[in-house]
Amino acid sequence: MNIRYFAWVRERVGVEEEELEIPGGVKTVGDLITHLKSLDENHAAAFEEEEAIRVALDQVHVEADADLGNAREIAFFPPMTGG
Amino acid sequence: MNIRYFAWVRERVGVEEEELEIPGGVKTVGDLITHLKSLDENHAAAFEEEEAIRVALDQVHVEADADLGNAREIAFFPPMTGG
Amino acid sequence: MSVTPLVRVQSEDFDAQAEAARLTEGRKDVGAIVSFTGLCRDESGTLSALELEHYPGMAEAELTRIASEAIDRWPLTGLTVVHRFGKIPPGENIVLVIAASSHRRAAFEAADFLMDFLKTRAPFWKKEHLVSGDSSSWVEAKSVDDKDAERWLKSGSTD
Amino acid sequence: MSVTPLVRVQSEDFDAQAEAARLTEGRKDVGAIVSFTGLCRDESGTLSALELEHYPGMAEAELTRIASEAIDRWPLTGLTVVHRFGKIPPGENIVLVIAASSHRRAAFEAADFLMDFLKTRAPFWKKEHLVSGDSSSWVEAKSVDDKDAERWLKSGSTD
Repeated sequence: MNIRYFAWVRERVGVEEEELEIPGGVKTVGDLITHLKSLDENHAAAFEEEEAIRVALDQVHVEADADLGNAREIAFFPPMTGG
Repeated sequence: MNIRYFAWVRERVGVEEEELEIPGGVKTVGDLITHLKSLDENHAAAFEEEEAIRVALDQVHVEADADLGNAREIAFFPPMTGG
Repeated sequence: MSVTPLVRVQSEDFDAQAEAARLTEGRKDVGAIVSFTGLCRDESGTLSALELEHYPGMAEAELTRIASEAIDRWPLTGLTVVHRFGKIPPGENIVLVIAASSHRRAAFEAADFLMDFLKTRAPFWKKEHLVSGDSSSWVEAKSVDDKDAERWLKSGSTD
Repeated sequence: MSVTPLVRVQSEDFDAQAEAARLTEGRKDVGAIVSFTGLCRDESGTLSALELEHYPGMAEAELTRIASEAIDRWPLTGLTVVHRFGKIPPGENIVLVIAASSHRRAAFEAADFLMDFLKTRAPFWKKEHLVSGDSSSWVEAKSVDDKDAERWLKSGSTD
């Protein structure tokens, strides 16, 4: 799965995007966040304030309990500040 | 006193403005309307739907019970439809 | 540093872009500009023109009173109102309101307020001239316009 | 005759006048145009530029979703949204929303709605770069923006 990061989430993880194999037990967005936090210190730092993280699955906003399904792309980012 | 008319009030009275001596007993806008209606058929027709008439005294909106005071100009017109 | 509204009543068309530029040029405190343009419209194809009659002197004075009230109620950096008079064919501009502020809510509300009160209090009257040449008729005031203006009275008691 | 919104995400500046003209040219059914321009502002003189990061693809998709919802909710004749990305110095444009309708209330509400949801749902993030060269920082989301967006949910249950 293609994972993308934006704004300060991107800066903390240290990469704009990465391709990861999703382990079998990871079914929801929340499961994936837990998995990502376990990868290394950078990911752990990025997801430290978990309630501040917004998620888009195939470019559509979703909540943490959303099923990953067959999505090809997931993105993590802070609350938006455009406009 | 200078009396001005606009839109269909102007068309019914037949003049854009007129200079009139105000009789001693005429104190309020309402008194003046009663007086104007008595002048001729045109004025009577213009003020027939009295509740539809708006009034400005020296270019400020007022109600029918407003005192004429020392105003130099009064205007009568229908509800406004600008914008 | 009170803001002075720019109010103009004119027969010629206006340039919305130039009026908006006037509210931002040389300054960096404007974060939001809301511009309203009202046009002469004719969905049925029967209208040849709207003729706008106005009360010279009072039109400018009343628009300035409404604009000044908007400036009292919202933290604006600038406010412009231009209203045309005379014959205006379908598709042409009638009125322009531009409100500028640091914040978008103030700009939106001030422009909205200004249009609501302009409709019910500014001394302008529209007459419809038809393509057919049939007798022209005065546009009737709409009660919905009064209701729009009343919205602001409910929330205005703290001023 | 459904209206298709025009949505653009670009680094270059936009021409608000040209975008408004596009919504009226050759038609006579437009009575009201409400235009919102959001600018980069700097009251303290400490900002060198805002840097706008965006999520390419999703930015356009999400703005189109918000615009389509506005078109469903209000009787619009046209709707345009342009959002810039990249470094934008104080005084320059960031975002443009133009709503056109036969009636002014629809145009005002649609533009207002669009800005509220754009602020909270369109994937853009602002970073402040300072004149002093000190470390730049991400702009924090404001809870007032969430509240602005929530206003529309209360009255949206009939859709």
